[in-house]
Amino acid sequence: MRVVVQQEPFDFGAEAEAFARGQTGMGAVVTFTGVVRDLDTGGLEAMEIEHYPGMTQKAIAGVAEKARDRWSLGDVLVIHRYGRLAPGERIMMVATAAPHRKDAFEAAEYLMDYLKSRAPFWKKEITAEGADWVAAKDEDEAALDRW
Amino acid sequence: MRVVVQQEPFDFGAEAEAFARGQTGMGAVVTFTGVVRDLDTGGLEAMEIEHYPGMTQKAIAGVAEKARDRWSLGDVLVIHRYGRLAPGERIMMVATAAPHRKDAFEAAEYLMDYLKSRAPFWKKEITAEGADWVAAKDEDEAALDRW
Amino acid sequence: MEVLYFAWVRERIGLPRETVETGAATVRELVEELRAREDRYEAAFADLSALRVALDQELRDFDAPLEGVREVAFFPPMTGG
Amino acid sequence: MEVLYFAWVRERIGLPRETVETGAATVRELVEELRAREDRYEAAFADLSALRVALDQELRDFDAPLEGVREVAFFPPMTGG
Repeated sequence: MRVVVQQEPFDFGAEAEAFARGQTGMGAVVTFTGVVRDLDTGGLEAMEIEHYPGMTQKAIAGVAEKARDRWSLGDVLVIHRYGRLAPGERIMMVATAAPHRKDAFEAAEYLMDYLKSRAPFWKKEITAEGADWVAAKDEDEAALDRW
Repeated sequence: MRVVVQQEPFDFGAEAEAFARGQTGMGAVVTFTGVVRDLDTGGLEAMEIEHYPGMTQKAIAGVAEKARDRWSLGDVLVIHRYGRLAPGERIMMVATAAPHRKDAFEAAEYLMDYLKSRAPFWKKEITAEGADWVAAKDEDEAALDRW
Repeated sequence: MEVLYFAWVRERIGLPRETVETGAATVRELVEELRAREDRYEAAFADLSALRVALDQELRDFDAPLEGVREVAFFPPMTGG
Repeated sequence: MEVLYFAWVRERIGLPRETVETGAATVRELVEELRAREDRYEAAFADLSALRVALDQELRDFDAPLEGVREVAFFPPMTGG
């Protein structure tokens, strides 16, 4: 299991390739990448991501451990950035490997659902009009109910 | 939408990177990669994949079109190899992009479920003892019921 | 009409494709004609529930009509992905 | 006890962390002490349903006891991923 929390960009293609290459006996590799998306109304200048340094790594590793208890998994990778990101930049990625595709998909979705609502990150949207903290969505909290 | 059916290996990391980079307005990119896995009992020398050239591209494109009708998606990529593959080689990949993660995940799983049972590929496992066609699994057919 | 065989259907029949002259109205009638030919066809078509059929490269069922069809393909359930 | 604030909680209170001397037995009691201090704390803690709390870097609820706790963090619901 590898958990990386960093300000710098990461190389998605190289990370995905290295992750997949490192697996043995795994038939399925799933990756998810989150990208800074412009607002539906346009005008996003930047996304600022704040985090809680002492807790972040621990919280993510805890979620990844739970995923490994629950599914038959090979490796798990989580990379999450903080700081100021421009639209189009990649915020984070997860990768999961498993003997079978169902486990790899479910574990990746589980990781994403928990990272959304249980890892200590907060997003702020910067536009010409000012800055607004992103509100947590009810649907993200509801997404945890299925696990 | 890009559908590639080829004998040659593909570069998973480069394909994933190029796919993700090509998206605009998409917050989520999901990839799935299938890897030739050794038998549970060991001893797999190669996997031979036969396909139906006239139908393969058409069948995959049809499934991808259905995914695009059903979910709010950006681009869709499917690469599937045929011919003789060694354990550890990548058989295929799909990638989906969507504004939101749920759509990207569901579309990728839908594509995989349909490719498994509805695209004209057949796998044969080669061991020292001989060659055996892989039997379709009831669970793969059952996986289609949820869509 | 072109008839194609894949995977173990191809192996049992011993060839990947052939041109067949037939007046069969449906896939099922075509299968009966082929089965009557030789043991290797009988062996390939013994259990239709283990087979799938495509007409002009679209999956269909065994009761589908053959009128206007140029290419029929028989194969086991797919195992891609 | 170290008390940390993140996101708009940090902005409303105007500082990221401070050391607090308290005899509060639970998080809820600590919150009441902080609210009583100044308007900016009152503004930050006005609606507890909009807040989350971590004790020594683990998510807990507002009735959790503070005994033995070295670090308390207050923040809005997380929005990672």
